[in-house]
Amino acid sequence: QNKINLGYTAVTDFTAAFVAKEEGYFKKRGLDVDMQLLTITSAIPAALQSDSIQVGGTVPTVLLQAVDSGLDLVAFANASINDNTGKNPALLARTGSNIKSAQDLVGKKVGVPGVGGVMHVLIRRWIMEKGVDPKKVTYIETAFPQMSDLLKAGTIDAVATADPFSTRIEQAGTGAVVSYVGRDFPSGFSNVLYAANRGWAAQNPAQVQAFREALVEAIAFVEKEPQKTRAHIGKYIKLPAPVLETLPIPKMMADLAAPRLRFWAESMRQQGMLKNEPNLSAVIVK
Amino acid sequence: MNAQVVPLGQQPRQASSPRRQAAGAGASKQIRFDRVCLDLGGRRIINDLDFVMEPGEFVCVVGPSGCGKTTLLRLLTGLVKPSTGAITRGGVEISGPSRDVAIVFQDYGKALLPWRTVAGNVSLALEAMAVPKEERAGRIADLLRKVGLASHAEKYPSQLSGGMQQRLQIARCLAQEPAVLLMDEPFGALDAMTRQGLQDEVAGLVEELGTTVLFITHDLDEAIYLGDRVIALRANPGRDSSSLAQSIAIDIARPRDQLATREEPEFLRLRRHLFDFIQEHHK
Amino acid sequence: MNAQVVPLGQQPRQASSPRRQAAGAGASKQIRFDRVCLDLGGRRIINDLDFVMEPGEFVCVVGPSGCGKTTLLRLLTGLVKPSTGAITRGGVEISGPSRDVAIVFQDYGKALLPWRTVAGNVSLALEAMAVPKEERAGRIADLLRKVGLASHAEKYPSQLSGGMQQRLQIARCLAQEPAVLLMDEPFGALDAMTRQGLQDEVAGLVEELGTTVLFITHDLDEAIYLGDRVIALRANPGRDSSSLAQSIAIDIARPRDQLATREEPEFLRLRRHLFDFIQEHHK
Amino acid sequence: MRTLAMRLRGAVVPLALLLLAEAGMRAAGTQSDALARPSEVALALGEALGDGSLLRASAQTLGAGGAGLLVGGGLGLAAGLWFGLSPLAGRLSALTVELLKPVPSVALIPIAMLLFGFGYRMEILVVAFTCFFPMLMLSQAAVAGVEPRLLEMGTVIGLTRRQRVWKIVLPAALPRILVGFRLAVGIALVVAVTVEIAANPYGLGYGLMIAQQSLRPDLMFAFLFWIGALGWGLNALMVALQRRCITPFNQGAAS
Amino acid sequence: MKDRNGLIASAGSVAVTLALLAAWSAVSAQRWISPVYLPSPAATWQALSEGLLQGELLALTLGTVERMCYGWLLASIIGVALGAAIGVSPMLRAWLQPMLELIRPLPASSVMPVAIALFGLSPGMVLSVIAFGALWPVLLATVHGFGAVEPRLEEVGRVLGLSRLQFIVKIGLPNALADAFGGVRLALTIALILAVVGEMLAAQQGLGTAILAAARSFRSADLFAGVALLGAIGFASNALLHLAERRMLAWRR
Ligand SMILES: Nc1ncnc2c1ncn2[C@@H]1O[C@H](COP(=O)(O)OP(=O)(O)OP(=O)(O)O)[C@@H](O)[C@H]1O
Ligand SMILES: Nc1ncnc2c1ncn2[C@@H]1O[C@H](COP(=O)(O)OP(=O)(O)OP(=O)(O)O)[C@@H](O)[C@H]1O
Ligand SMILES: [Mg+2]
Ligand SMILES: [Mg+2]
Repeated sequence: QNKINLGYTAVTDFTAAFVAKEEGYFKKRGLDVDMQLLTITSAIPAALQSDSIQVGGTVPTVLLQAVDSGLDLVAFANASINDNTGKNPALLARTGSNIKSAQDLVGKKVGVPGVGGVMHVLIRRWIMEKGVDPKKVTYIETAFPQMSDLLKAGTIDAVATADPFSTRIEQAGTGAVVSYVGRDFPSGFSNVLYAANRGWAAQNPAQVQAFREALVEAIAFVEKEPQKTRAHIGKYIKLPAPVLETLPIPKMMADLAAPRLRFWAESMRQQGMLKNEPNLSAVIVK
Repeated sequence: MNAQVVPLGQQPRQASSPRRQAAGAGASKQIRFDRVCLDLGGRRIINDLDFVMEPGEFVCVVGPSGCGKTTLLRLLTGLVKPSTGAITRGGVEISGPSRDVAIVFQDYGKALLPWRTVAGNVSLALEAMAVPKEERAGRIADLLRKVGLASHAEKYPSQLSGGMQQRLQIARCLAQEPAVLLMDEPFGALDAMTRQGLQDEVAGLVEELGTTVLFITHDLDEAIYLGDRVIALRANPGRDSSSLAQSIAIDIARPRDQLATREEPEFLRLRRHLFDFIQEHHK
Repeated sequence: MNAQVVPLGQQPRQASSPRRQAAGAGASKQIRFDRVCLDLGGRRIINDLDFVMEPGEFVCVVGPSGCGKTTLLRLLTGLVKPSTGAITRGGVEISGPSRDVAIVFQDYGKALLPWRTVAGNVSLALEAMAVPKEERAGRIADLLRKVGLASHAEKYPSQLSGGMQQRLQIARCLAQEPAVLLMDEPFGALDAMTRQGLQDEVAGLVEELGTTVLFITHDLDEAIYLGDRVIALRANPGRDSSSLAQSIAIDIARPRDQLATREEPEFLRLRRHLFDFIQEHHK
Repeated sequence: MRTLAMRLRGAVVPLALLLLAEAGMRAAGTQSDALARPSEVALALGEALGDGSLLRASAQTLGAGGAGLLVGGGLGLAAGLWFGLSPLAGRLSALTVELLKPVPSVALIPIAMLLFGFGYRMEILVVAFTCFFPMLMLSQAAVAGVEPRLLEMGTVIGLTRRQRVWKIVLPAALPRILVGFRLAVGIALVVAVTVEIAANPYGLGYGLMIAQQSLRPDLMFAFLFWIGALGWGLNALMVALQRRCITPFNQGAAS
Repeated sequence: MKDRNGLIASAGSVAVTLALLAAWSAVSAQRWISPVYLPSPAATWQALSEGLLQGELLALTLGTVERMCYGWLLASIIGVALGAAIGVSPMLRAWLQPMLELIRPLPASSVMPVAIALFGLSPGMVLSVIAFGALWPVLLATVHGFGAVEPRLEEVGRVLGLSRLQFIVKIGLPNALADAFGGVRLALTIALILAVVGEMLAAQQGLGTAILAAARSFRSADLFAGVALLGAIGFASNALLHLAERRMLAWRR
């Protein structure tokens, strides 16, 4: 039985995989999965390409850009989707900055966790849909834990972030929510997904299928057993216990089809991030 | 006109040479070695050295290679401290280098600043004495003329021959206008003619300025020609015998002359005396 | 018994000194300077030098400081190439250093390996000649005894006096058993007695081995005492006059003696002659 | 006695700064996800040392960094000696070296990632590339700076090229080569950690990033401090090595 | 004669570089390595010229150069001054060196988060981190240069009665200059690297961000173009420094 190295980053979007591992859903289907915590999302395509990991959790923007540049990667399962009732992602402005709307962002500096990442693309689309030219805003790459300090220091005027960081910023009083950006978009498009090398996916259709099934079973478990789920998360994401308690779990959905990626393909084309029109159905293996 | 062969440890009571009366105010300090011993690397290099240099006196030091001549001179600069005993100047113990004691090092190649030109190396001494900038150029040109380097002022030391480097070092020392001048085989790298010229130049200068001089040489003729007194050091003194093997007063009138003086019977007599003495002590 | 004052450019046709007949097989090569000129830093240092050294000949070079003596010697090693003209040995142009040409450098402090002991520095030459390890110790001890450094074998150069460093360099050169020995003011840092001892030691050795020697000195007595011929160089030759100012054959019998030879009338005559000549040319 | 006092003096300035930081942060009541008080850092350091995670991470970083250093430093030394000894080779390679030298190792990480994925090979490659050039430059300069008179002497007494290298050039250049090596050791550690921060999922840099992402600034600073201490220890080791190789007598050969 | 040799050597050096370029071209033409990882020289050149002429690559490059220069200047000045102070004063050495030795091995990349927390994401912070990282080679080399003053020269200084300051300025510094120049050269390389790292980590517009963006989107031609530009910057700045060195160390020839 082949081993599967699964590369993920420290976010709860991967909760289903944590549960499937902990509850033995992978093992039950003959999958020997090793969980590998990585610090940067953007390293995942390279790691897949070089076969350091066989399955990688990544965001659609990174995947689409990698494919656009000629890397032969595919996505085969979804991790989380946008939920327009949730609180993530959120746009917070520095206390005292008087930023109330997209218009107020003109000429200001906005911290985003990764330039070219999902939040960056999303916030630009949001600004654009509010009728403002997103180019009139400066985006600065800022690691999550530093956002609060940088807001306080006045280095940046606003941040696009997610829980637990948005709550902590509010509690510390350094910033206040301008908008829960995700609520201005329809539910259902993919936020995080599972990707693999096309070669690996083609050679191991059974494992791909088994992986998806294990995720489905795990998502059902998450809905039934929130307490146990949190305990499992704590094993894979090292956060202080009080933070872990309040961590929101995003909406998960294992099923992946082209429409779930269309939102991103559109946004990225608009923002000039892709050279070619992506062939979404080719990026997804069933 | 008699060589005073002074027994060890005793010094001439009175200044007897004409030069000593000519001593200027800056040099009015007696230098006294008081039972000085020095060990280096566990070996006794200098033992029980006891002698006095009168102000304005020109003392030459001779002795076999490795007998401690350079070491003796370093003791006088304060760069090396005696293991026992004391060296005083004007009654004050020498605690470290002082600007009015100049030294011409034996290894001339290492004592020059390689990144400064000939003129710049002389200038260093003037800068140390805070001579105003506008005065320096003239004095440097003057000094370089004296040692025959006037046309090489803009060269770097690495472009000079050995003898030229040594003359440059002498020029720098003269720039210091020292009260005491210590010279470690300064003319060893010079040709005969340049050497004789510089001998007379140095002798004239120190006579005029009343400088006290300690001059190391391995050339007995040179020692007698230049000195008021010649001191012979003993190699490997051990702990029983003093390093000072002999002290010979040279009673030959000044100014001396390269041709006439060297033919004087007294010169020849002293030469023979010193020669015999050293030959006897060698090996 | 007459000083052959040879006109410039012409050389003695025949080997006239007894030493030259004693030349061994290793030295059977004539050295010829053929209209050699050298420019350094845009200045003509050596001009139109033209002379021959017979195998086994002992040639001494004198001349004012900076006249190009060291440069002449470097030309012979092949370390410096002439700007025009050629230097041949046994008819073959000298293209670079060769093991049977040994050189004693003037700046002895720089030519020793500071990280090797006295014995180690001599050993270097033996290693170069691939002398088996077990033979080396004996030969090193032998050589050190010859130059009077036997009791300092384990010291580092920085612990030696100037004269001792120079003797160490000589020992290393002798270890090479060279056919041609080039010495650049080798005894400049030695005291009179050691110097005389080494003069005789070197003279005896090269006589025995038939070594060809080029010996630079600024001591006219030494040049005459040691040489079969003395060559005087001219400073600043320019482009009109040859660097070679004079070549004087020394017809004094060997072996020579420090006391007797120096008192011979021929010695004194040659000395005066050379002295006058140089004084005339100086300045 | 005196040396002990001297050593203690060296600790005064950093200790004072730490105390100042502690007091200042307590007074200001700093609450941050990115900063921590020195006392908290000390506790986290003790904890990480106790559970062995710090030592494991150190072994990984040192292993990869050391291997990179050996490969890159060794090749750099060889090339430096070659270029220093043969002016022709030195001049022919000059342009290429000058062009490649300023390429920052961080820019190589993505390329190395694509080729090797994460893991030791990638880290070793990047560390080796970075150590190569300083080692090359410094050993080339060390060889070129050997007192020319010594080389002349070596030629004249008939040492073969090989002998000249072994008996003159290397001993004379050794002090400066050691300085270069010491520098390279420092660089190797820095680059190894940087690679781990940017990509590789193990070692001290990874630990540092994880600590930061887990909202444990105290642990992050503990890692930072440990990296500094490790570098300091390595440097002390190098200094000791230098002392052993360079006696008071051959020191002069360095300059 | 000498000039001609120099010319030949320079030509040879260019030839070697061209040969390597040709090898690169051959490798990418044969597709031994996928163009996703290794673009051809031609593709790189195209990305480079397009970026410089039409894109914003030129402005980014200038930003990086400026950052590098200021950081390097800062590092050199502080390094030489501090190195001189430590090299001359055993007292200062005892007080400061242990701490400096502890700070020195800290990777600038891991110091950056702290610097961001302390100083914010300002250009000044990036500059100080560049200066911090580039400082060490200058400092070390200067201290070493001061320590390696020929003992005889030290004695000359003492005998001439040079004051402490005079000794530093007239003997210590010139003597250390040769060593310090080596350090300063290295500092330049490090300053460039740190300018890039700083841009990557602290979001200052420059080549670093361009390279990072190219790497993230796997545009290998753009990535190589950026790396080539960095090489060119390093080469040009080094050549200038070399010229300065030859003028200031004229006595060595
Ligand atoms: N640093 C040192 N350590 C140990 N011994 C030393 C040191 N320096 C000098 N000596 C020894 O001291 C003795 C005297 O040395 P010094 O240089 O004074 O001799 P010198 O009389 O000047 O000889 P020369 O005429 O050859 O220059 C020598 O035997 C030498 O080996
Ligand atoms: N590298 C160089 N560049 C320029 N000029 C030089 C160089 N080396 C030597 N010279 C010049 O060549 C001349 C001869 O130098 P050389 O060392 O041969 O003299 P020398 O006769 O050995 O003198 P000395 O007896 O003082 O040692 C000098 O005028 C010197 O300035
Ligand atoms: Mg001496
Ligand atoms: Mg000479």
